[in-house]
Amino acid sequence: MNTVDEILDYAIDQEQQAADFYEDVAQRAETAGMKKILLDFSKEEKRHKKILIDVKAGEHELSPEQEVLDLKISDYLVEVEASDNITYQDALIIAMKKERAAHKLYSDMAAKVPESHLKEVLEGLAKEEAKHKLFFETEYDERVLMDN
Amino acid sequence: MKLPFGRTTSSPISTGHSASLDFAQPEPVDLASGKYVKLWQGPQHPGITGNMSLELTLDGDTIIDCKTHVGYLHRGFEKLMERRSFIQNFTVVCRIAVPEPTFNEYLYSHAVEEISGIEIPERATWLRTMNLEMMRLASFLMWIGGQGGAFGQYTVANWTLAYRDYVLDLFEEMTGARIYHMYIVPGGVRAGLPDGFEGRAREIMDGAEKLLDQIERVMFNNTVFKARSKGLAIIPPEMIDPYGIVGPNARACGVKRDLRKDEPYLAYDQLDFDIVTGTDSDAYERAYLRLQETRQCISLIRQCLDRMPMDGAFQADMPNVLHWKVPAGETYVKAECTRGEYGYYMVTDGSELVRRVHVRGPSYTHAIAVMERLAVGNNIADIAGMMVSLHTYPPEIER
Amino acid sequence: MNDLMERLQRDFGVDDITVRKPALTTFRVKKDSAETLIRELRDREGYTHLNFMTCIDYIEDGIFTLVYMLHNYDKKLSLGVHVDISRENEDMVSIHTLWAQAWTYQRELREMYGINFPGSPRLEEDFCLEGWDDIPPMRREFDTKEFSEQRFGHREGRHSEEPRDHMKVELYPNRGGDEK
Amino acid sequence: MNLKDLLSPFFVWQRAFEKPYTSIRPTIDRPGAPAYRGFHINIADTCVGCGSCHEICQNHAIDMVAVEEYLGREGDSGLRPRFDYGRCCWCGLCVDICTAASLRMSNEYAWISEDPTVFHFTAGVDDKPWQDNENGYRRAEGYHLYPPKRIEMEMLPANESVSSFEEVVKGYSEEQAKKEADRCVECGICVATCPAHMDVPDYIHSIRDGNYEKGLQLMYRTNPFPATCGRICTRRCESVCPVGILGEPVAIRWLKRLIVDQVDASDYQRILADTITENGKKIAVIGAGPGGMSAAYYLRKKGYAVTVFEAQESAGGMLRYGVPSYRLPDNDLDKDIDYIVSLGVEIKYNTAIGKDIKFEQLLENYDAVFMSTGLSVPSSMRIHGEDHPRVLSGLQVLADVANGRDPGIGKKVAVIGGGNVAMDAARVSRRFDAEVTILYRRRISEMPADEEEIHESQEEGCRIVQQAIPVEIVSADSEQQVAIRWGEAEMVDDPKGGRPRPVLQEDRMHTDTYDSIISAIGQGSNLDYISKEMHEEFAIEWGKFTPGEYQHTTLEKVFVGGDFANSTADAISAIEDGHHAARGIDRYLNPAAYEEK
Amino acid sequence: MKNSLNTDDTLENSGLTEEEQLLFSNARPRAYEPYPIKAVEDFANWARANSLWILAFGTGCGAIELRPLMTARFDANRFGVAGRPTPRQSSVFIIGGYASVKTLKRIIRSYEQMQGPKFVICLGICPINGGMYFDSYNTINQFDQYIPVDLYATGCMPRPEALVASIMALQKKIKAGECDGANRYVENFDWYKANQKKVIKNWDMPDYNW
Repeated sequence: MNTVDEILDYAIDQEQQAADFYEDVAQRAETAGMKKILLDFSKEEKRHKKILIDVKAGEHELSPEQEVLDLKISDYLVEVEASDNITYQDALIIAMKKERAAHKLYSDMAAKVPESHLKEVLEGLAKEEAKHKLFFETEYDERVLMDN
Repeated sequence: MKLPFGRTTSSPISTGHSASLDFAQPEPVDLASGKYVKLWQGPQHPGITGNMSLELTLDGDTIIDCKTHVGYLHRGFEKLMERRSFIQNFTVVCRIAVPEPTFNEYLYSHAVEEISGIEIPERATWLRTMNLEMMRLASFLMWIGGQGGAFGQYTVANWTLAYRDYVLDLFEEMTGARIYHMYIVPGGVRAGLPDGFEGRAREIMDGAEKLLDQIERVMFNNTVFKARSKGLAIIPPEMIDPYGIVGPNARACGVKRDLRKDEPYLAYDQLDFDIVTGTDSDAYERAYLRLQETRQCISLIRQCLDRMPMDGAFQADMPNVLHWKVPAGETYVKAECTRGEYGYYMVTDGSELVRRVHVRGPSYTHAIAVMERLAVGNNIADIAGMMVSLHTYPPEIER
Repeated sequence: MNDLMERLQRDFGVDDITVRKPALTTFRVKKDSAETLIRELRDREGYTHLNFMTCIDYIEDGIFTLVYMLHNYDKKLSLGVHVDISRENEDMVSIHTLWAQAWTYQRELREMYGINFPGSPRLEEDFCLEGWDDIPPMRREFDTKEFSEQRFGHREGRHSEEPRDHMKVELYPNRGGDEK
Repeated sequence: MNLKDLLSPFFVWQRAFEKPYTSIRPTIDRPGAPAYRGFHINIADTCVGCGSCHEICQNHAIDMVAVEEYLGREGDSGLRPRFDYGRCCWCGLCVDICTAASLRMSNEYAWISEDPTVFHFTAGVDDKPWQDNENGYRRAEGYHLYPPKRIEMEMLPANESVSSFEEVVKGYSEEQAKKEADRCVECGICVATCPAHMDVPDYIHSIRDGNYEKGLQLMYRTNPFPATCGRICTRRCESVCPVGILGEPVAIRWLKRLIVDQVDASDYQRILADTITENGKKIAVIGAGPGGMSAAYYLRKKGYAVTVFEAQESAGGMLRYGVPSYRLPDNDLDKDIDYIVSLGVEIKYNTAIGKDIKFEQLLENYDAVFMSTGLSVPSSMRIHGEDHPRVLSGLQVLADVANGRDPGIGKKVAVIGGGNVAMDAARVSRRFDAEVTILYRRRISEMPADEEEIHESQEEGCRIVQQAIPVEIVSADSEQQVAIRWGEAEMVDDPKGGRPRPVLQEDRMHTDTYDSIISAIGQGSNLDYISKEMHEEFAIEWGKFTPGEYQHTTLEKVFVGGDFANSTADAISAIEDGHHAARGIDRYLNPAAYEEK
Repeated sequence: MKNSLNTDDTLENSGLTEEEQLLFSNARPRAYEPYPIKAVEDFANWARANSLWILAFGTGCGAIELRPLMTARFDANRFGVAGRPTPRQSSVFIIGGYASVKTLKRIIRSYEQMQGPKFVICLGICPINGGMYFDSYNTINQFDQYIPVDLYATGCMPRPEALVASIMALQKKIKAGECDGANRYVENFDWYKANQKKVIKNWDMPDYNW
């Protein structure tokens, strides 16, 4: 991956994979309510993908400088599996963890690449993922950690 | 012929009432004879204090019969109060007597407090006392102007009415309104004194004292005033009780009665003052007595300012006034207003509304029975001055 | 005070003696002996001052309670003399020969309550009202608000909502206590 | 006549040299005094439209009129005072009584017009020149037209309360209650806020009259759990009570309790006089908690034969198994439930749907089904080591205590969470003589638990550690103990709104050892009794039902309510859900009766 | 001698006895007609505005603030305002607040006796919508039902400053030639009379006094 477009293509592909993953779990989910949530997640990923496509087309800009709040909720939670009778809490944990992993991936890559323009794109992507993570973490904070 | 009260006249008279109070109907005056004139004075007449009218029968310019008619200001307060809650009434009562609303506020509040057993804080008693004395001062100032004006001395009226306005300024500062203060509320008063009030009040008291000295010189030492007021409308001591005469009108003939001393209320027992009395209750004596009482007011206000606690509660613990039920009871409370005994009779039945309030104003007798009696035999030119000298105020008659 | 009350009880059969406060005692006396008692209090007991006289309408009991408030300047005591009379066209003995202001009070009571005091001067003359064509206004059954609305009317353009009802209508029309 | 008297009047000339009285430009130079009672000013945003000004105005000069922009604000009637200056006498009583202190007066006093119909305005809404006037009358400090302070409630002292399960709150005496009831301004804003829309001002009025029977009747119109709610209600009503804006809100909950305490259970039948005319239709209710029993009561009153299915051995649901008896004694809960049962509601105990009876069977056998099974599954923290045997769930501890079992918590306990369950677990632990530490991710002020609960738990010696995020459970040296690793948190404002969010500070970590850790971070629903196929039929989101109007689900015969169907998850909301579902069921089964309306 | 205008357009004076009817005119009031030349009328209005003579009839509480108004502090004389004891000399009638039925009768008499052009200022709340005494059996609630009103100054009581302001407003209105109260009275005479007679039950005066 040596060009900006390549990196973006990779990222777009990653989002698509995530969306596919949620759709797959949704297919298997036992309850209708759960299905709906997972499909919502999938939609959210598709939205992310759309943003990246826009970036690639030059209609949208990544903003690597912006500060994104890190609630660090996902950092200390256990890994859970996407089983058929997955709970809401676990679905959120999976989502948070996924975004966290993506964020970490892009951050690591940005640290490694020497070219500044690529670094900038990767950092931008990392921030983007951090935003997604924040979205799910906020959701977790609101819905699961109600009394905590 | 010499009339029992008043001056000599040559005309035959038929008096409304004789001294024995048996009301034999007087001989009807033969108006058709053309010797006598029937004349209505008021309600639209500048010589009438407040709105009332005098139905005068004249022989030449001498009054041979006088009938009073009141009711032009009747608003049915006692009825209105029966359908308002206890807190609402305190805003209504002050309208009964425009020159002295505060006495109504105080007496109404006091009656309610007495029946419901509310003790007001000390600071409130002092604030009330001062408020009442300021009211007395304002009212007397207006009265002096009125008395002067009734005898043609408009200069005095211009002085006192304008100066009264300075006292009203004090009221405005203290209570938030010029005329209808609505300051004394059941349970205490509505606020303490504003900043710097004391200094301004003392300043105005000093000015008032000076003004009264000037008035004494230009009005009470004035030949014309003396000539017109001395010997006018004499109230002999034996009339006092049968006619229920109170206040300065009674004190001017030497009857030493003043509720502030006789049955002290509020902080009056802690104030230093003497009952002012006169010797011969004619218009001049009464006016002079009121002048002295005005001076006394100033002294009392100063004493209040000296001794009043400046902080602490000014309102007792009150129940929620929105549904305040006063226990069943009955009381009669009274206070010495500028005209004498002002009283509130209150009967409650334990509900949220008062059962009956009766307002007793001194003008009830001064302006009707006394007036009708004293007018007879006097010159029509003196009738205005005489009315003012009795200090009548119609709204407290008809309410 | 007690002596006087005992005597009044004995001679006039007064009852319902209540000490309202140290300076005020009220009691009830029969209509027939009222005038004599008041005269006696004035002439022999020093109750020379008539503070006022008035009336309370106890519509629920069908009576008017007349109140004569007498004051003794020397003892600084007041006596509230209550006299019950029927609300229906009953006469009351006039005391206009005792105090000069009494007839004015009686004239007022005549106008405001419709009580008759035979012999009292100028009783039928208008006092406060003029051309009054309704029941005497101070009677409890007279509704002054309704009268005012009918005769004098009010300016239009007023409308008020009760907070509670308004909120029910606007916010939860189908909920709340709808049973019964 | 003497010469002196003749000359004396000439003294007036002296005055010619004095300052004249005349004010040169009276309309400009003389504003009203600083505290003048001039034209009204209302801070419409602060005003809550309680209507006390309207109530106290003896001239009927104040109308309460609807102002669109304020409708639906929390604790706001949406009305604002409109003044008629053809009536107002500027007494200022409206200012004095104003519960929100939004109303005051300016020192402006001149309004002249040739048209008598213009003297109306809605203060603070209509534009008037004096709206920004800084002067004018305000209520003086220390002057009140209603008592601002609440009558103090007698409580068991903390050192006594921790040693027993005796009820902590003693309840008002009749005299105290009358005084407290007197503070109510009868605005009725609480009625709208109360989820059940109880007739609060009316039953408070009945206390003032000493007519408790009427009070009870009024309460049962909207709430068949008055004894319970009189003790443990979350009392949203008090949070909007206008009296509480400047002082303390009326103690609505304690007043409700007084009415119930004054009436003996044996008199309920006579007082409430609920006559039932059977209508031959059968309703199944799942769950005998407040929602289910409320539905059962109102359905029974309408003549339905109601059968309640309860998995536990007693009725009451979370009220019995989640609320400790020092807050809600069993016999008070039973007072409410027994009356409902006495009307002929049948409760099948120890009957779990899905296990003992199939859900589909109910659908077949009954005309309608009301489900209210609440939130019974404790949320898991999902941190490492959570499956340690010394980690307990708050709900389980409370249920054990309610059932008379020893919860086995040890002597040093950490409670995780800041909700009512956490507080209850903590206070129960104190009663088992444990030393209690509460770890909460946010600040005390943000705890969802009842303020009084928090306060009382502190009184009773629970230590609250705020901004503490649990990170990991680790084994301790002894098997009887467990350690928790937690980190301090900083509160960070969420730019998108919502409450501030705690962020873990990794450089400030701590590890503490306890005998047990009680986790009480929230609960979820258990919908296992509904088959997977049936799930498709319902609209369920995040484990909660989103019922339609009248608590109707997408399934024709099924109505839902209670914690798993609302966002507030408290008893009073469940009670209203049950009541509302009863209305809905009646409309569904008996549509003819509603057609005309 | 019955000094009537024996046309259909006369007043009945039915409140008067036969004998009294002879003493009073039964003519209807006539409207004021402005001078045909506008400049003259403007000049007349200017003169009227600067010589407002108030009828000294304190009909209610408002009278209390008329005294400060007329004396040294507020000195209304500088506005050309003076108090007159008789309606015949007055051009301004200040209604001082509430009007009891008994006073209303006198107000009507006094007002009708005033020479035109005449102006009415209502003080306070009571003439607007009943005010403090909205439920009283003896006070009227809307003054403009009985007498045409040119200006209202709200307040209870309006301060002397508000009175000065209303006098200034009246002057402005007069100068603009907009004070047509007296003419409205003439034009709607029967309506006003009917309203007056609705509340004044012992109508024993002529239908129009002048």
